[in-house]
Amino acid sequence: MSLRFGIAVFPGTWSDRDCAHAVELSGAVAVPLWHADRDLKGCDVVILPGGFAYGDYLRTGAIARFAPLMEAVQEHARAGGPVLGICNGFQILCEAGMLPGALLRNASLQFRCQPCWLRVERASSPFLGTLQPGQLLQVPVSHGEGRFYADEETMARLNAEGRVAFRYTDSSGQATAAANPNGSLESVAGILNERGNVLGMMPHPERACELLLGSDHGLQLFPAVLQQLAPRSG
Amino acid sequence: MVSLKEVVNDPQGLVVQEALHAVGYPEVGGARVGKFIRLELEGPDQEKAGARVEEMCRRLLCNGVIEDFSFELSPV
Amino acid sequence: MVSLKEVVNDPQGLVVQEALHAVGYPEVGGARVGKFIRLELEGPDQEKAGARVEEMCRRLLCNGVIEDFSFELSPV
Amino acid sequence: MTLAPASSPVPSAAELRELALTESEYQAASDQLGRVPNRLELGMLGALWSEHCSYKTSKALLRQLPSSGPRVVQGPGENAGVVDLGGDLLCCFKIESHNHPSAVEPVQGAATGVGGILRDRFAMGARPVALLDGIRFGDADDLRQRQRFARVVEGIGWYGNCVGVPTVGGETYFDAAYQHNCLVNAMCVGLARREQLVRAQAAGPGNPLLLVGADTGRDGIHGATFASVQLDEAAEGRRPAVQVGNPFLEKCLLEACLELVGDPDLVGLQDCGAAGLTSSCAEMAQRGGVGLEIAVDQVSRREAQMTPYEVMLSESQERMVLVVRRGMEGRFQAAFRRWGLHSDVIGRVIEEPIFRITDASEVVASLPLQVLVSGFPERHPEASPPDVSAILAADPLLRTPPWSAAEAWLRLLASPNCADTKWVWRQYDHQVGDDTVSGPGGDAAVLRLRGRSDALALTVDSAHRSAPLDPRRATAIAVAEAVRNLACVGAEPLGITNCLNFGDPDRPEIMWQLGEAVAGLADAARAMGIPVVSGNVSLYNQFEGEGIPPTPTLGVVGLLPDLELRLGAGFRREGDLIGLVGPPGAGPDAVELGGSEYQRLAHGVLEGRVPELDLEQEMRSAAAIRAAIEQRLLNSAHDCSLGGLAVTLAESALLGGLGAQISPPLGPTGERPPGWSVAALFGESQGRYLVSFSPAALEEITRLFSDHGTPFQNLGQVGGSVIVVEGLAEINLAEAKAVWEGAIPERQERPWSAGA
Ligand SMILES: Nc1ncnc2c1ncn2[C@@H]1O[C@H](COP(=O)(O)OP(=O)(O)O)[C@@H](O)[C@H]1O
Ligand SMILES: [Mg+2]
Repeated sequence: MSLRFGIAVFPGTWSDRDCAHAVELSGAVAVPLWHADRDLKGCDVVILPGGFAYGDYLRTGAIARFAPLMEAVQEHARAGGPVLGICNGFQILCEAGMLPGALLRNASLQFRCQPCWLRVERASSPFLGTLQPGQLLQVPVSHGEGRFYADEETMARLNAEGRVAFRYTDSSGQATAAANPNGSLESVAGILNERGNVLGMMPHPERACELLLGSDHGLQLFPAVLQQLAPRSG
Repeated sequence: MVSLKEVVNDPQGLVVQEALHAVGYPEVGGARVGKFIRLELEGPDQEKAGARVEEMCRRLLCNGVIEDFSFELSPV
Repeated sequence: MVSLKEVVNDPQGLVVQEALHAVGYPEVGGARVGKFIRLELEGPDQEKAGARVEEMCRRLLCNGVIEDFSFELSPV
Repeated sequence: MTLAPASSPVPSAAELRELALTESEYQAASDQLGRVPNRLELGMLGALWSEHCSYKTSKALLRQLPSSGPRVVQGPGENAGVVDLGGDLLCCFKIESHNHPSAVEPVQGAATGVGGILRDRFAMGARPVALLDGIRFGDADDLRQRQRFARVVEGIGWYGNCVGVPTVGGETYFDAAYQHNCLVNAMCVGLARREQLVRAQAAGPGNPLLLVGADTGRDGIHGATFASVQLDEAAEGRRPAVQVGNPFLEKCLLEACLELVGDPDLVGLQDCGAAGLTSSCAEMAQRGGVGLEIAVDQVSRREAQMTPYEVMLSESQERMVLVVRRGMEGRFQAAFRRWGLHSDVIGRVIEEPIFRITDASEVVASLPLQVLVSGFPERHPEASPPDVSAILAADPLLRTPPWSAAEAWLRLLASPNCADTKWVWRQYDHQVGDDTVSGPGGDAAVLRLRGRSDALALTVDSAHRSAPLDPRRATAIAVAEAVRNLACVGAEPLGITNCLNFGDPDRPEIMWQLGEAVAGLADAARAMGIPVVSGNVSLYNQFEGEGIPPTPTLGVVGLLPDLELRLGAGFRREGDLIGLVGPPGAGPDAVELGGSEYQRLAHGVLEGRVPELDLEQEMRSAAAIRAAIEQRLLNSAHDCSLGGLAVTLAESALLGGLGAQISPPLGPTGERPPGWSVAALFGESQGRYLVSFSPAALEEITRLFSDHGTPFQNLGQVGGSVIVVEGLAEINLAEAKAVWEGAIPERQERPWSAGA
């Protein structure tokens, strides 16, 4: 049986379709999960996709975390189930306390939609299964509030525990200021929770699943989960 | 303090109000969201400072088309 | 009133400061931009209202990782 | 039923002016009604009879436009034009202006412009799949213009980004002539299955009318009339409360409405745009040949104590009206509630073709729809051409060039009109939806169509700068340029939408411009066989007597037969040959500098003959380019537009990151006039493309173009670190890149103190 990826839909979510497309390209089944339902419909993996849930007027992700669906997502994560937050999903995970830190307005004060290079920093997480540390991925960003911030202590822990999943770099793998699209602390593009089953990232891997659209590097995040979970889910 | 004029639609306020209702604060009868700008000013003269801040608000900080402002001075 | 913690970079504040300098207000030594939220509450009890608002701020209106808040109550 | 006429004395001239009604129009309304309209009725008439809603000044002209064709499903008249893409898929598109609101409040004005055009799309049952924008400002070095530009871009980006519709292309232009009247045109393209298409009409007496979305506030009252007067100091006072957009609400409306299309109980759907409830409801009823009764007290308000007048004329954003089958309203309301949307039953369809408004059961307005929607007297203001013969006769070549050719070349690349616009579109989400195969920055955007091998191509283009001298030809040039832009990616045009941005039509020369521009659009569209399926007119772009240059802006949708064959504008391979397709240029010396960007930059004037345009040749050339692409003979194609051959060559080099060397394509027939070299480099002769291809394909390509009756010559080769037009000028690729990429960001990041 194919793996089921649940894709959360909040009012204001817009990359749900793109995520479903990516999931299907990777051979899994995409299942929409409505924000008001406290039900994961038997999904193995949950994706919190990009968008502007509830308009993001107060703070990105601030309101979405109260959605009934999020209770189920938290439970799923507590039980070790994989959760991937992309863009707005990352913001929601931070607001919900499922990941540390916060995402602030881009240092440029402008929305940025552009291709980025990501350097894989750590490889042992269901999502990063087949990726190797140091590997470079070309994946676009598209956000106005993606500047990762955490206090010193938290940042030190993230580094010490190898929980930074990706950093923004240039095409040669150097984490320069010019390659950092939003001014994130230490060029952080994505982080993991302690167990490694919750990944939040600002870039959009679902937009990088076909060469036709510029890059297929993002696709590796979807089958990576498949490989990790396939034996478990039989 | 810069806030949207009363007659102007305030989507942020609407969403905040709805969210507060949703998470259990039915007593909230209205919400409006504005900007709060804190300036540090040098110079001893309170009165002159007030006039200058007023001018800054008019010229730059407040978009008179949709926003009103108010301010307070407090010495540090 | 919700504002970014002092330790958090506030590019918007910097832009405001630079702009104020540029248009002739060199006395501005610093600027920080925050949010100002006005809520209308129903219910007579000032003290209880204070506790509720504090809770709203903690739970929803303010993100403790990056922001601080303060509030005032005034009867209408 | 009687209305209280006592409260309706004949309005003063000032009151009428506020409603943008003339005394004769007031008279016409009274005659048709057989009584004087009351204040509310007058307000409704003023809104619907405004140019913005009625097209009373432009209607007669617009009839000339060819609007039919084998693929046309819906021509002008509905919310948007619709063309058939085959296989049950329809494409709906329209471009609209939001110039006046953007001048008053750039972020919100631009944002709500995008919001409006998006609603137009899903009101038809189509999912919006792409946005494009055409924006124009004054002097790019002026602080206020830079700020306005930044804020308009922010507004367009904010709305589209929040709703999750990609902004895939557009046009950005600066000229001091737009100092007081910025232009903000937004185009939206939607896709629908044929059976999903919803008509914006009311039908079935007794059926309820629902209003869904935002509560109604005092925003934008008189917005339609405001858009139909010129901006001046007096207009400041009449300024309607600015509309603040709520893209989140729009996104919910969009999804909710699209869930409901195809529902057999949905009778009609319409967005509330200009003139709010009044125009959306009246137009729905008129199209359905029925009447409507609205209980204005049933409309949820944002503010207390709103009058029926304010409710009926409010332009609060993010609202939709729909007519559903009687008894089904609860089901529809529940569907909206699921998306967090509030709706009210505000009225019902009635048999008699009357628009009746009640407040607490009392009739407060009652107007025959015939009068309200189409009773306005058409206006035919006098048109007369300005005398431009001396300007046309001036020889631009006689002016002494202020710069060397190489310096001029770099200065052109640094002009924000030719420069890289990445600063703009990196603020737009141009990828959401996962269908943007070629986004902004090329000649036309390319969007894939899921499950099909063909693809959509989209472009926005405006009239040539010489439009004040010859609006007819300048507009036809815009059509030809759009066709070239589509051809460069391999696409054939399917349909045109247009936005006519002009000054005050009561000035004879402006009325002449309007007439000529429409004629030029009609000429070109007819000659090239492209139907004009939708459009919008924005008049009164005028400030203290000064009108903008005539600026018809076109959005053109094309179809690329095979996505795999799509081509880009950048050179691809070192060693490829570079060819010029199309006639080298017109005139005795085959150089045309009149109205060029070079002329604007170097001399700040507009003079000389308008570039020649040969529509027959344009057709042949475009077909030849498409055929060459189809046969996989080309590695790049880019049309020569702003900045002429030299800028086109540099753009292909910069986009590909490869240098190039060509010889000038043309020689003078006799003695070289003084400015010959700049004209050869920067003249904007029409009908030309610069292509690159493998040397092995030369013979076949030469034959192909010859078979298509299209001039073709091999000019040079791709490669190296310089860009050279032999004997005329040479620039360094790296230096060109720095100025071209830096032009807009450098201006926009300039400190405030370096202002005007
Ligand atoms: N305001 C804008 N919004 C989006 N894209 C833009 C904008 N301005 C320019 N562009 C992009 O830059 C490209 C080049 O613009 P332009 O020089 O006008 O092209 P062309 O001469 O081929 O019509 C456009 O095709 C478009 O994709
Ligand atoms: Mg072009």
